[in-house]
Amino acid sequence: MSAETMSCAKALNAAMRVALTSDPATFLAGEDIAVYGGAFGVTEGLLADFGAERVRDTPISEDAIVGMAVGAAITGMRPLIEMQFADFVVNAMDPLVNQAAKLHFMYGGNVTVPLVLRLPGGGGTGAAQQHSQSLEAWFAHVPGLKVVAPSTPQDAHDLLLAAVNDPDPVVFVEHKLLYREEGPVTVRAALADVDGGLPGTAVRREGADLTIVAYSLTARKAEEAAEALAEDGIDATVLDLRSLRPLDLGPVIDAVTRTGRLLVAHEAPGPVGIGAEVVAGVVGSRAFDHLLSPPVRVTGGGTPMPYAPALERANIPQVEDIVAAARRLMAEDD
Amino acid sequence: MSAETMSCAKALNAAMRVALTSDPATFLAGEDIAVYGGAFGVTEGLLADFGAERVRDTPISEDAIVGMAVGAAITGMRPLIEMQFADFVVNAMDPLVNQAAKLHFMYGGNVTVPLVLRLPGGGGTGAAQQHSQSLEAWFAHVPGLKVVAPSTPQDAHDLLLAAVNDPDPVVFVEHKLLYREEGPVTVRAALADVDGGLPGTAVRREGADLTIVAYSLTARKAEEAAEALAEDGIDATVLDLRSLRPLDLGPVIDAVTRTGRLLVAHEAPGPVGIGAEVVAGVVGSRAFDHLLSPPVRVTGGGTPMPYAPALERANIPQVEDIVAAARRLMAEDD
Amino acid sequence: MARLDPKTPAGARDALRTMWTIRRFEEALEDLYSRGMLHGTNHLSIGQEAVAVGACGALEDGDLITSTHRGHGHSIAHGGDPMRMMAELLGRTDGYCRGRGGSMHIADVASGNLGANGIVAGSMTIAVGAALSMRMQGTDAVVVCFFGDGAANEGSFHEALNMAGVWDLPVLFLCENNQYGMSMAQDASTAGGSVAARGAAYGIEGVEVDGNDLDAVFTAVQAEVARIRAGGGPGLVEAITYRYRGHSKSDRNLYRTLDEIEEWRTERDPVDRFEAAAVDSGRLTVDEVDEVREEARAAIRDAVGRAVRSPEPDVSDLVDAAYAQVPEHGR
Amino acid sequence: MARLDPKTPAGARDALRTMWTIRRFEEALEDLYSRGMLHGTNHLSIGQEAVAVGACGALEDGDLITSTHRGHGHSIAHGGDPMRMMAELLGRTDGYCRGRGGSMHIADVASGNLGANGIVAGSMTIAVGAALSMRMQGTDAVVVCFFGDGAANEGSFHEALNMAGVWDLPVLFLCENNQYGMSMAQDASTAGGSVAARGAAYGIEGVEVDGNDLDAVFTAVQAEVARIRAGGGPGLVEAITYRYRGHSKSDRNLYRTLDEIEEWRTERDPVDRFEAAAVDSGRLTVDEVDEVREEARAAIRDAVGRAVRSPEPDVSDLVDAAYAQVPEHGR
Ligand SMILES: Cc1ncc(C[n+]2csc(CCOP(=O)(O)OP(=O)(O)O)c2C)c(N)n1
Ligand SMILES: Cc1ncc(C[n+]2csc(CCOP(=O)(O)OP(=O)(O)O)c2C)c(N)n1
Ligand SMILES: [Mg+2]
Ligand SMILES: [Mg+2]
Repeated sequence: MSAETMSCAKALNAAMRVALTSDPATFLAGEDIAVYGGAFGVTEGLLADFGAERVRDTPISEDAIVGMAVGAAITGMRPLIEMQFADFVVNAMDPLVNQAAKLHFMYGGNVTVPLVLRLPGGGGTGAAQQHSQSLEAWFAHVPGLKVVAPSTPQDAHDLLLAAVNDPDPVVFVEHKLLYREEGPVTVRAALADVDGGLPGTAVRREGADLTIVAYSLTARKAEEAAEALAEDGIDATVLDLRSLRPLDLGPVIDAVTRTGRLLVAHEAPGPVGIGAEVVAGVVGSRAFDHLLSPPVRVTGGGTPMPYAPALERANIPQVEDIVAAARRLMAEDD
Repeated sequence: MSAETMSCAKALNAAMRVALTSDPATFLAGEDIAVYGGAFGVTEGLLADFGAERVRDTPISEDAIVGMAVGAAITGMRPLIEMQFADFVVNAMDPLVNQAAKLHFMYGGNVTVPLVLRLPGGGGTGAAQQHSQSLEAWFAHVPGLKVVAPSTPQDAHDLLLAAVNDPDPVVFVEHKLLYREEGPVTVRAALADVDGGLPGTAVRREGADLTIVAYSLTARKAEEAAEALAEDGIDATVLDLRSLRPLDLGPVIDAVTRTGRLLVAHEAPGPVGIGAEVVAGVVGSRAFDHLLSPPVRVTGGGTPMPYAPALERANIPQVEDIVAAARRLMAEDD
Repeated sequence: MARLDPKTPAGARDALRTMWTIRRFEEALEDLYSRGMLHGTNHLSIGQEAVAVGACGALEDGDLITSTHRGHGHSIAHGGDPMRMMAELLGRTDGYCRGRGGSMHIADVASGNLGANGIVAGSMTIAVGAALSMRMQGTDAVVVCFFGDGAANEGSFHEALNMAGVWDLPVLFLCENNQYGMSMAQDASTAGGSVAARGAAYGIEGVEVDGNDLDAVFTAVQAEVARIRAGGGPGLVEAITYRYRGHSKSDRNLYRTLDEIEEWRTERDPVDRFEAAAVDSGRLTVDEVDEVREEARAAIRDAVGRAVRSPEPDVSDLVDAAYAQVPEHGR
Repeated sequence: MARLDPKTPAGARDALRTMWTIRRFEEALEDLYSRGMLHGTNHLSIGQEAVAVGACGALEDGDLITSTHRGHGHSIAHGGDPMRMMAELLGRTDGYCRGRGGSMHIADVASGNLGANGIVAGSMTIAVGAALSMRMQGTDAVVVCFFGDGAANEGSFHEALNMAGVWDLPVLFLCENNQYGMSMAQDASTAGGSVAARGAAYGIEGVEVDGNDLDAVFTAVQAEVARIRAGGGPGLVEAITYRYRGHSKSDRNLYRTLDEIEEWRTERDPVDRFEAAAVDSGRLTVDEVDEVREEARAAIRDAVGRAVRSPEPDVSDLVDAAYAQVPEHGR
């Protein structure tokens, strides 16, 4: 199939359509996903085409939504769940962390828990403290969970299908500001067309001077930052992690070995975030001997997400923050 | 007052007694803490001395327990909550993360949320996947929460009093295997006797060859490991973090600057754990230029905590694991 | 004594003015939003004014409320200053939260508004703690906990009512049943159908009331609050009402008919009904009603005018702001 | 057709044998524990046998159960192999979970035991999902969800019953009310007092039954399961019973009197009662009763004998074991 231009929201929608069409064990559930089409319109039109049994509006009961998905997953279904905002997953941590993540191991390998939990997160929409969080670091810390975070429409599409195919519980991190971002997408014909397992780190740009690592919306910002840096004659490699657990560090280590400099950026808070893991993983590797200067993190979340636009903006890493940090990093060993 | 020998459990109990005696705004609540004396006996005897109004048995309702504490804290009380096992905090993530952590900032600085949440965690008791977790990394990731993790009876006592004094919500990490560990404790006479704020990193041992950083039970193991290493002529500095958020990295950076080698150990899973933050913080500091070899992490949690004793042991860093990793680290640049 | 008594002319005037103030406040927001001056989203309570005003009017000084994402009406009815609320929505330093919180987080703890909350049912357990706190401190204050019909399906609802029940706490759970969650009709989301009837599960006798009848809300809440204040244990009131606007800004009303909305607006509007009742019963004259309307309009015009002149916060405001006290080693 | 019919001699024999098997299994655990051969903790169901056996006996092949931390009885009653259970408790490779899960996590999904659960109320929402799954797959299976009286105060209880209610799912929530949580008396923890009565909040007619009367449990569950299988929507049964042993190993019984325990043991023991009833009604002779007891004792002796010879797992067992499939880049 040839590529068409579509938004991330549409690419996700198309992936759900593929899943629902090609596997009768799949179904969708979540708050306001059916009649309303989802708080961000991602599931629009699916009720009409697949019916209320497979596209299920739920009560406002996050614990039951995810617990229900666990029960369905261990008995032969493949639930695809939308948490209306990532922030509400706090109400479903037991089924996610104590159940979904553990059952395969805990029950001796005798069950699988093939569920996908979509988490629309991130700030920049003026929704403030309780509707703007990026909580992926928690899930990447939990053995038994997989965590992915696409940044392009094609990846959104393919990773969602790969996640549905996966026998393990997958936390699918979405950034609300990506939904309207457009790009070329080749829509897959069937679930089976995406069968390579969950993909790892993607190289978005190759450059000799420094390595910028990011994921989700911030990966797009990193690409923009690299363009700006190129105008200054600074040539950056940009890597998009895509999978946060397992973390595909190989390409990061390769790139840092070449460039000698590492900058990791994400919107989630810095302390004990994905950036810490990337830095620790890289300096604990053979890349250690090639490092020219201390790895740098550019992160958000110094405070809970503020409402006022100027404060909110300051609490989220922007393109210029990445550019400035990269410049400082380059200057350090001049 | 002079020191007496007591266990961590008793030192915590004594701290609660001090708090209840010296501040009428304090009260305790939790599952089976009153009549039963707590699943681990930490609150034993307090019901008899302070009565059922201030030492409250609760229904099995973790969400309401912590939410109740938030409501009490913002209206003038200082609740001291026991989560029966750290693992059950998954049911209270909304009041803890979306409410307690955020209210001070979110409501414009006009309220404080002085609550303490005690989390008995960790493995080694044969309690398996759902009763053995070390979840502190999550909380250290959340702006608005403070996280402390004592390893000695005196620290258990003093940190709990400091936590009660603190105007912010404090997650108080306890390791179940520490409860019976004994040490000298000077019992404070009143809350006001611990008024320096939450303390930071403690130096447990000074050595020139490498720096071992740990916290909670693993800090005790690190000390033992250092003794074993000393017999080999390897002289380790051992640092006990005590506070995980804010993280007191100054002493770690100083030590690594001197020793050139860093090993971080904890029982929680490695990926996106406290160890990652320590490594990333150190390599991002002036210590970078003094590093002789790649920092190393020794962690647990490769799988959910297994039940069978041999498997459980293998999933938790033991003294000999720290020793072996330290030896490898020393050998690396020989 | 209750803050207002709508059965008296003065009380009726206060109640009507407050209802109009809420409506004008929400309309002003719509206007600002359409002019691109508001960011984020907000949840308007137009159509539900009688619940907030009737309930808060039945409270006494020292009583507390907890509120929801749809909380502007609660805040105003509890005595909040529309200028400071508007400043908050505009993200200005004079806002109740210094512009940090926005629509879903307006709080004024000092005056007993423990806060709006962006988490559905998120304030229900907080209300329980506040009630315990009031009792432990020896006050006879009552906490009114507003929540929506959708919130009644959250686990927090259950744990909150149970804990309040076993501890006999002075808290009134007040459900604003506006028939829908975000899009889900209450009867599709709520097994058993009735929120008030759920009280029985906790030994609480639930009370259902016409939430568009201010006098009825006032009377029901006043009776419950008196019972609770006297040590009778927690209460549960379900006020049946309706929201005219979409759930939030992105709503296309796919889940209900325009006829349904129209019927509620024309047949059961709480402001219209109270005006008619007040005039019918001789509490207010038609002229007084017109006056009150004008007062509310002027008050909101004035509030907006002052709010837009409030300064924007500076990013330096964020330094150490997540904590009340940062230890030396944390700086 | 139900798996056993205790009203027939053969069914009575089966039921009694299973009750004794459970009791002997638990006693064997106490013995192993006191000899230092068991690590961790465990929660014994001695005194509650009639609930597990009566309820599981009323099920048909293909029906599912979810269980709790106090789940040995459920597992045996649902057809679990005591040898594999014992091997699990000993942490051996022949255990149901290969020694990874231990007492609180015995599961045999293939045979319809979706698992014990260390989280109070943790399996309630899982049961809802399994029921949905069964319906979507076109089976007429029913899921029985065991839970304790203490679990009825968790938010998960509420969300599970509500969701099952609005979706009309084939799940029977079966409360084993043994009067206490870990130490908290049910009436001190549970506002309203009755779990069965909470069904009304979800449009479910709760049924209370004497949980120490096997015939009564069987009859009540059989009726509910039949109603549910026919599409009647979820059910709720509260079986009143009692645990003789401490909550777990560390319990000093501070929250109840020895007299109370003694009274239940001597006056209302479910095994004694069923033996008497079976003999009285002519279903079993006294000799048969003795035989059955001996069969159970022998079965457990044999199970323990084989379980202790099962190999211990090797730590290599942990490699990649958290996942069913590890991507190349994750190795
Ligand atoms: C825990 C949680 N789940 C979901 C949401 C998203 N959400 C916000 S309001 C709302 C509907 C709430 O319905 P109801 O309680 O009836 O209040 P109403 O909006 O009708 O006033 C939803 C689903 C949320 N904010 N928090
Ligand atoms: C979420 C959670 N909270 C608390 C516990 C600790 N705990 C284990 S069993 C138990 C008592 C449960 O009481 P009940 O549901 O009546 O079951 P019973 O033990 O009486 O069989 C408690 C508090 C837990 N395992 N999970
Ligand atoms: Mg509503
Ligand atoms: Mg019980």
